Amino acid sequence: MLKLLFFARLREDLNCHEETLPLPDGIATVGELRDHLCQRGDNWQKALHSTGLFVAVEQQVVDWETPLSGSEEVAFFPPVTGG
Amino acid sequence: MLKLLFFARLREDLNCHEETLPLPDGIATVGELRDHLCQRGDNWQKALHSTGLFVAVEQQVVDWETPLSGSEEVAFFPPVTGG
Amino acid sequence: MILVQEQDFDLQHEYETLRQDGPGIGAIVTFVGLMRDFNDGDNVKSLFLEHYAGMTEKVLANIVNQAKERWQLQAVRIIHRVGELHPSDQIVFVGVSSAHRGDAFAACEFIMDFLKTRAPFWKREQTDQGSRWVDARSSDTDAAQRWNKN
Amino acid sequence: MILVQEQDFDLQHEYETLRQDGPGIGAIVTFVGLMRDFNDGDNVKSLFLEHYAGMTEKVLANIVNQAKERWQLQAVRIIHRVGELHPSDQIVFVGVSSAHRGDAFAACEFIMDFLKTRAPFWKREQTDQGSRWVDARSSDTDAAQRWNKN
Repeated sequence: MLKLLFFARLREDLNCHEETLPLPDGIATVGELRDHLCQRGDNWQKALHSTGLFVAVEQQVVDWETPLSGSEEVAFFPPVTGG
Repeated sequence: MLKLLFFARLREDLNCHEETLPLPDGIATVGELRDHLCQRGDNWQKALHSTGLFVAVEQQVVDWETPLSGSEEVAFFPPVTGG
Repeated sequence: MILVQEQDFDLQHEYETLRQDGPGIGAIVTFVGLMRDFNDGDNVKSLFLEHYAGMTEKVLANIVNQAKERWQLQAVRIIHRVGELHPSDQIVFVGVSSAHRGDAFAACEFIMDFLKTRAPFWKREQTDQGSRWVDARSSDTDAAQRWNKN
Repeated sequence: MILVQEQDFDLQHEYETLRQDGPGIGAIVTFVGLMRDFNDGDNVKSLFLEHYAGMTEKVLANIVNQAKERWQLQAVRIIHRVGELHPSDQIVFVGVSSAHRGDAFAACEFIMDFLKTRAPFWKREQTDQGSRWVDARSSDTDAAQRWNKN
């Protein structure tokens, strides 16, 4: 199972902090996972294409080409603003 | 009267921290004062030509062309090493 | 030492711990980030700091390792608070000890610049106009990118 | 606030004073210089710090004014000790508060770099080989000259 996490503005816009999901058929990369999630509706489409969106796999920021095997922790979040 | 001050290694090499001196005849600049003091002996000649020597008039670092009127505080000291 | 915590911290305690490392230390630089009472022209009454537990600590450890590869450092301590904060509250501490002041200054600023742009913290602020997520600043991105030039 | 004094200082007290300036402060950077137990390959047992009373304070005030012209600063505090010191003793404190961290970091380092090369302090150290005046370092001159480039 994939563990999906959403933080900050994304968490609010999607009304979802965490969910688990089996790797959908035909999805092999982080970018394809994003496209798949965007089909859930306009708020998903908008949130997952927001400016400066980050995606982390296993708590490490990666690019959209990164492959998924189906048992990772995948987090989506906006630009960070700590400090 | 001029008030002359010597610090750190200079103070030790000249065995002098402070002295007062009327402006000698024919001395119009800080550089000329240095040349005048160097006539006092080899230790003065050596100390007042040591590497990186600073001279301050009225507690402000100046160059050797700076004019003297005869009532200033003139300090000679080696490169600083605080902090 | 890296801590992410709700409770406040004590500069003196962090400083004394850094100083105890011994008489080879010549310089200790500390940074404390404090909550300001204004942002983007509005009064800010409170701040809520969210973070990605687990990843935060990994990112900070990675930044510290990069700093230690780049400069000669004795020790580094980082504390970042999360949860609800109010104006003048301490938010973040970074302390660096080194034999040399140049290394301590550079490493401390480097760590803050990368913390600001890489560590997964997010601020939501409560202003007179309501609640809003704080936007990332391009000046922070620029500050972090400076370090690539050398 | 600029102090040249024999007695030790307390980082926490200096920090709290800087912090009291109000909720517009976003960043406080502090530097403490400590006495190391080695220099140029020799063990150093003690240090005597001589200075040019009167001129020292003027030079430091001038450095602070230059920093305030160059960066947006809230407050600056400097303490430099004189007299006899021992390994691990605190020698110098510089603390800077600002709305912005970049300004606080730059000003604090600028002040230290110019203090090192302009303020009339001299160190005499007692080593196992006897007593000697500490030589100025070209690395300090280089550090100060960097600031002319910008």
